[in-house]
Amino acid sequence: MARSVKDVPYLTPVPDGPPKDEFDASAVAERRAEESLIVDVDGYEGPLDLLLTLARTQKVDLMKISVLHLAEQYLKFVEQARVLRIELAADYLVMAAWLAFLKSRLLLPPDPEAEGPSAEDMAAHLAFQLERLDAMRQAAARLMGRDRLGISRFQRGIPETVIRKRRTEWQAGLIDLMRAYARLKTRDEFRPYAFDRHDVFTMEQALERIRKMVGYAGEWTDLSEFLPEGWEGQGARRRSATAATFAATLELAREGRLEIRQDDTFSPITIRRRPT
Amino acid sequence: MTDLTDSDQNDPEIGEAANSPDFPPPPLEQQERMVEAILFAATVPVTTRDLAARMPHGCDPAEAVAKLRQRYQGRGVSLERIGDGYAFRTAADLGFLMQSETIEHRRLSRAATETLAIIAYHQPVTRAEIEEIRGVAVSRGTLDQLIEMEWVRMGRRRMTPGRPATFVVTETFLDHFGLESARDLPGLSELRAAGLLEARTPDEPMRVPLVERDEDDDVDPDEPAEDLFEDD
Amino acid sequence: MTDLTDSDQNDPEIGEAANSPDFPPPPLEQQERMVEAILFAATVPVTTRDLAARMPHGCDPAEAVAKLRQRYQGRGVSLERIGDGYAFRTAADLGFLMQSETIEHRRLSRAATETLAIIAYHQPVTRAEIEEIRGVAVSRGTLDQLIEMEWVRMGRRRMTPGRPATFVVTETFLDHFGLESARDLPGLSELRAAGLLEARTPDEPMRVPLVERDEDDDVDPDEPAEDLFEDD
Repeated sequence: MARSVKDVPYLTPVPDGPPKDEFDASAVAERRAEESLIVDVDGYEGPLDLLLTLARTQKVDLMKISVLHLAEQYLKFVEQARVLRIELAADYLVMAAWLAFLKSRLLLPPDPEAEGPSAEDMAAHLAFQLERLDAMRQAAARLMGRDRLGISRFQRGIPETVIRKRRTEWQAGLIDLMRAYARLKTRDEFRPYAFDRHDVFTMEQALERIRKMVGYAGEWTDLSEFLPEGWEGQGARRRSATAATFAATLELAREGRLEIRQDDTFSPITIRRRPT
Repeated sequence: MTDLTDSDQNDPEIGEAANSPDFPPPPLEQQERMVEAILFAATVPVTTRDLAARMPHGCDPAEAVAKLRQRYQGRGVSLERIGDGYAFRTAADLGFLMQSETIEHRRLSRAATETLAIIAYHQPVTRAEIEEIRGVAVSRGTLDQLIEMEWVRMGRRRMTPGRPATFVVTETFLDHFGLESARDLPGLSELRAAGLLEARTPDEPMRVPLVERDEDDDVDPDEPAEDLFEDD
Repeated sequence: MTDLTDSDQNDPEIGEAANSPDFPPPPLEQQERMVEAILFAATVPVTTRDLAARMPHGCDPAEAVAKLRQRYQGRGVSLERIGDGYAFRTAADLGFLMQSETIEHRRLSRAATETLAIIAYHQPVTRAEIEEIRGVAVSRGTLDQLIEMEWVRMGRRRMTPGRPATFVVTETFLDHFGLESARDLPGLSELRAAGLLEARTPDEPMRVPLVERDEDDDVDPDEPAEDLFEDD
């Protein structure tokens, strides 16, 4: 099976790795050419893939594979590559070293003192790995051979649009409304100082005014005469001014600066400067 | 490892011989299945001609279509003739299933809540009045949103210069808030009793009203909204 | 439905009262039609939960699905179970009729198909385990591609040192390969019986050497998963 460079990512030259040596541009180009040669020539997907391919040449069940023989096959392959001056990727060489080690362990009588897994265990594990990889390859092939969607099974060609109605339910309770209004109203309650100046005549204002005017009130004078200009009409402004002025006169009476008189219930209130 | 071979291949009996004129056409029942599959997967209505071209030699798509149509009679989907072609369509009476509703819960923005509160408490109220009470300009979007939610609608125009539009709350609004009428909105004294009026933080900046309040005085004689709150 | 006159109006009996809990659910036969319509209209599998959400209150989609599945047995389209959902798909044996619908599939590389198979059969599986099985480092591009195709997604992190991310196959994968669940993967039980799916991490000297690429070393356990696929 011919495979392109792209299909064999592991053998593709690694452009992002740090260069092993400093090459000048031409040397790099040369090296790249060699590398692409490697990829085109072998196209194995890593050492395990190569081992699996070699194992197939033994034409036995993978479970009965001779790992020793396999190691020899692999080492021969690597040797050939060296003869052909093909630069193998590092992991092929690492594998070669490992297999050489395994081979020597397999050939030597077992050392009872040696720690760790026996050579047989290692060989068995390699056989297991090859079998597992082979099984996964077959599984992949079988998976790809299934009745795949868009190849042998199809979905509805004219799906009907499901109208996604996004209904927004606004969450606002009466309490939110009240709180909002209270917030505004609370702000409002501090506002009278600003706007009630139009309609509220304060006692302080009245006091200041009466203090200035009382000197002129030698005779009994109707309280209404003391209302400030523009406040004598009807309605709220008059009521406010009247109340403030009356309160101011009470204060001045307490200070002993004027006298207040009312002849009858609801009759006009009159004031005058307290005679000295 | 057991044998992993061709369990998943297409049935060669139907597939392979399909377009050879040397083989008799598949039975009508099979043709019906074929039409069914083709129409299901097709992205446009398919004519009987197209069907014939795709089906094995000697098939009678028209007959298969007729049978299939019958089969789907009264089902959840029906085989319909569309122009020259045929296509499956959801049964008309089940159209309501073709929409899925997702309900999204969202909170009203502060601006919207305040505006709504003002309209509820002061209705009918003009935009200028809302702005005066809130102390900030009311964006068109806020009112639009409330109108779109059907909580607010336009009331009568105010009989003052410029004849400004007024806003009032709707039945839907009353429904949502469980009120019989806007008069059932709690008054200021109740808000205070509920501790809602103490909420102001002392360092909250005071806002200067945009407009003079006086203009409110002479407005709507039949519904002085402020009455609701003359509690002190 | 025989009478299609008022085709654009929803049947008030079914439609209007649809989602009110006060009405009894429609008869099973109607429910079957509804499921049929909904599944026909959709391209992706619909779960019984989604069905229930779209159908009138009190319906039993699972039962309706079961009936419907029976009804479509052997037809040109079949009702397939895919993961938690259901979808209509054309019968696999009729694929040969569908040339015009066949989607041009990007050919997967051998690395990608093998990686996919390993993830499907060994899931949840870490990247290191995939590499151990394949004997080569898994390039980022391969996993990226499988994830982009929505055949593979990240699973939970393994509770082992380094908390490596695991990979699992998706419902889209099941749909694509016509599997009800990952348990239905072909040959799964045989592979398991042969011990080929066991997580066997051998001791260091036994392990066949795998030259790691620098980029794969020491993934920060706290790093967000996406970082695994970032290009260096």
